[in-house]
Amino acid sequence: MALDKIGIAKRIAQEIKTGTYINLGIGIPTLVANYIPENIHVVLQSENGLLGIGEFPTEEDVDADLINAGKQTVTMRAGSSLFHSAESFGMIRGGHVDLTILGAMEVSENGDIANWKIPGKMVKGMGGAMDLVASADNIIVAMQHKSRDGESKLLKRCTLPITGLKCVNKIITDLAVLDVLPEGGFRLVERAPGVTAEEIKNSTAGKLVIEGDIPEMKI
Amino acid sequence: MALDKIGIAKRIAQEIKTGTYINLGIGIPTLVANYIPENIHVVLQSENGLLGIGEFPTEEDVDADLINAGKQTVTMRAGSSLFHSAESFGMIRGGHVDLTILGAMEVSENGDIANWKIPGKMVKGMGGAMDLVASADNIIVAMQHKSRDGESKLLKRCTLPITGLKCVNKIITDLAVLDVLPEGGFRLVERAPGVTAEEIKNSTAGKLVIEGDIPEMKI
Amino acid sequence: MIDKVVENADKAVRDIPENATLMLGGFGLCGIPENCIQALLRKGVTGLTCISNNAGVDDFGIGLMLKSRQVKKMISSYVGENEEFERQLLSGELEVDLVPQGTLAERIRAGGAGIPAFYTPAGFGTEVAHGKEVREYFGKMYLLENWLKADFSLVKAWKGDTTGNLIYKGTARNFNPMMAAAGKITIAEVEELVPAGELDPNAIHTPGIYVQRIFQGKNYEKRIEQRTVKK
Amino acid sequence: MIDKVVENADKAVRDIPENATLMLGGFGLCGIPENCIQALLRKGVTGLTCISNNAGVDDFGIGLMLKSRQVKKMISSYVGENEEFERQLLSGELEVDLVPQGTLAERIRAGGAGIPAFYTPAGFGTEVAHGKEVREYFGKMYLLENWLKADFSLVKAWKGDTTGNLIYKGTARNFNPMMAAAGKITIAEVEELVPAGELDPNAIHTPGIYVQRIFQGKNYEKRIEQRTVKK
Repeated sequence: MALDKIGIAKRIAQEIKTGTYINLGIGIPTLVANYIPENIHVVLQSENGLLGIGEFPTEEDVDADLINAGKQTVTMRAGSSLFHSAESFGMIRGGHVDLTILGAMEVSENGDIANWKIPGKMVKGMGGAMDLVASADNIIVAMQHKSRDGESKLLKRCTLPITGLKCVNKIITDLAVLDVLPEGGFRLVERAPGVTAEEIKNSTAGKLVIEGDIPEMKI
Repeated sequence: MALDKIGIAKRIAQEIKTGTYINLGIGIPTLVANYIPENIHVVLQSENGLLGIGEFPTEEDVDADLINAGKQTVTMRAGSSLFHSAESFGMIRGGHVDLTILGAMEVSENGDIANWKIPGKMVKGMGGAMDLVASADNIIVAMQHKSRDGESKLLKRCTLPITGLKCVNKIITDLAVLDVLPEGGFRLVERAPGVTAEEIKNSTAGKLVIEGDIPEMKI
Repeated sequence: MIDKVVENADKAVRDIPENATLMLGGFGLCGIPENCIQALLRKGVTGLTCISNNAGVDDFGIGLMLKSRQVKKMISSYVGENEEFERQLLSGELEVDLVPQGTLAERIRAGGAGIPAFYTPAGFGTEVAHGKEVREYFGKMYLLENWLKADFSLVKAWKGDTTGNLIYKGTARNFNPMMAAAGKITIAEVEELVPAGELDPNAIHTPGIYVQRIFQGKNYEKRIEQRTVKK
Repeated sequence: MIDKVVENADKAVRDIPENATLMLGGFGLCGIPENCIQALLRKGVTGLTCISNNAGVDDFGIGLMLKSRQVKKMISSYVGENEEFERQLLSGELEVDLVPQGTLAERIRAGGAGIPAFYTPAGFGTEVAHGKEVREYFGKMYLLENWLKADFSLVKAWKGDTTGNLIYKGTARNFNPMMAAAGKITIAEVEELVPAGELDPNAIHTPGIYVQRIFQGKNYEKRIEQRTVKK
């Protein structure tokens, strides 16, 4: 059965290593924070100028001057630091953030990502997405395997305007975990519980590499 | 009679306008701070990361962590701020410092300055001088009119390695105040007390422009 | 002591002319110069180019200036959450230049720091790269981006002193420090204005050299876009 | 919480190899990583390229590493006040690359911030410009300068916490923050090491993300080059 958003977030949380700095995008990536095990020590970066994002505040602790990149009110953990936007993107561009998790509309088999613009629809802007994808060494995309119209979002080439080239390392969808191969192609790593390799193949428009037995995700 | 160093510093102090931010180089420029009138409010910048240099400290107040660009112990005035070297030179390069006063070995009639290197002698480095002269809109040079060997330091062209091109606006020496003309040449503005225009002419190797009566400095 | 205090927001923005280029601090509605925006609405100056990471919401922040048709062009990274913006953009009344957020922050920082251009990887291979010089360094592709400067920068700080030193609070810092340095005239509004000497020199975020005018702000609404609380 | 504390200077510099490129914070003798320098002397590693604004004095700071012939090359803006330096330079034992101070600071900042190159006016028309690309912006000439990075950065702060957040004191800040960001491995020595959560997040100069190791320094001499007092 395909995972729900929380399932995707839980599976992504398994990718997180202790001692790392992580930028979580808006949507499913933000949910990941809830499923990081207690013994895994990470620091979450918010590109609007905060290292060490904590939980959402209680009603009494709400502070208009303390928000995350999704403009939600947040708190700070012990050991947090605050800084300006140029410093924040210096961190991102300089490769200091170990892992970036973000959503996508499309990913191509060579790791291109499209997630900022749909021609014909109002363009809201790329925000920090282009900086993140151009800078991070380790990018995981969290998304549904197919669009609402049933079209595969894992393509040979992106059809939407590109956010960044050859940058995605791993994709975790409601159906599967896939690595983007350096030579191009999506390598199937895990299947969602009860989802067959065949189903994943039928939902993947780009080149899918299936080698040997593909294990089921353990969530 | 030619001015001594203190005389030069006093004359330079007359150039200082209230409400300005000033970078003072090592040597005579540093002395200028002592002669700024009380009703002239300025902030002195030290390129190692301080705005608002105060007096030298008392013995008890000496703090190894608070020095000026000449590595002398200093104090801070009310309203001071501290910052790192990239911010400091951002200030300088970005044109936020209103006036730079520094020493020179040679100045040419088109405003080039040489003050960092003598071929054949140990090269200590340019420190912040190249950044300062390339960035500041208003540069006053404080120096002796002639070298110890009696050679003019106001030349047609600099003979020593250049620190910056076409950057000096005004020169205040032991003999004279001179403006560097946009079209080239040193315009004599004031004479040191008792020094004749003729003497200044004889001490200036570059083109000297003398128009009308040249007043004596009032110090 | 150099005193930069002006009486209020109206005096601070008095000479902002038609068609000026402004920078306005803030990320979303966090850390925006609320008082200056209100004064600009009262002043009614038009044809403005506004450099700001976002464009406010329909009834707050820069959204109010859009509604009163004072803005000719926005330079931003993300302009969602604003219906009036969308309407003006689609009708051609409003121009918009979308810039990746990190590139925007760095271009503004470069403007204040006298760096006319720099290379950044953001946007390579995308439509942001159109017409820009490209260069490879260490096997990676970069775009050449130019500085941004403004005639007036409007910034909001938590505490400030009479000589213009500023301290921001929380994530309300965001674009404010770079904009303070990149404005020819920088106007700072603060929640608490104190005499020079009361702020710790070691804790100052924006040195006073960047600020030309400062005033004690009032009636801060500090609207929250996404009030999210723990269940 | 990510804990980056190491026991002492020797453990912190344990894996600095021969021929490494190091950055060392400080301006003159102010804000230099005294403990790390002592540990490098004990370790005896040689062939080092040291990026540091200055080169210490004969019997303190980097001067000590010069005396023990551990330094192959210096990248600095000013290297006066050091006779051993002069001797080694003239004899060809030591290489030196002189960089204008603002360019040095910005190149290091660029290294930490992922900016491979930028334009600066400093040095145009001088011997510093030899072999560099030149470009005109708004009627002024600029040189293209590249980033600087280091294998290890050695920085000195006043206070630090166990996750690597740092606060500097006075003008001892200088090059330390940029170097902290530009080192592949950054080692911070601090006068006072405190648990995470004790430093004000709003007052931190170097966020912990830039620091890989931190230790409580000891026996700080903080030598003064020009003790100048009021008469």
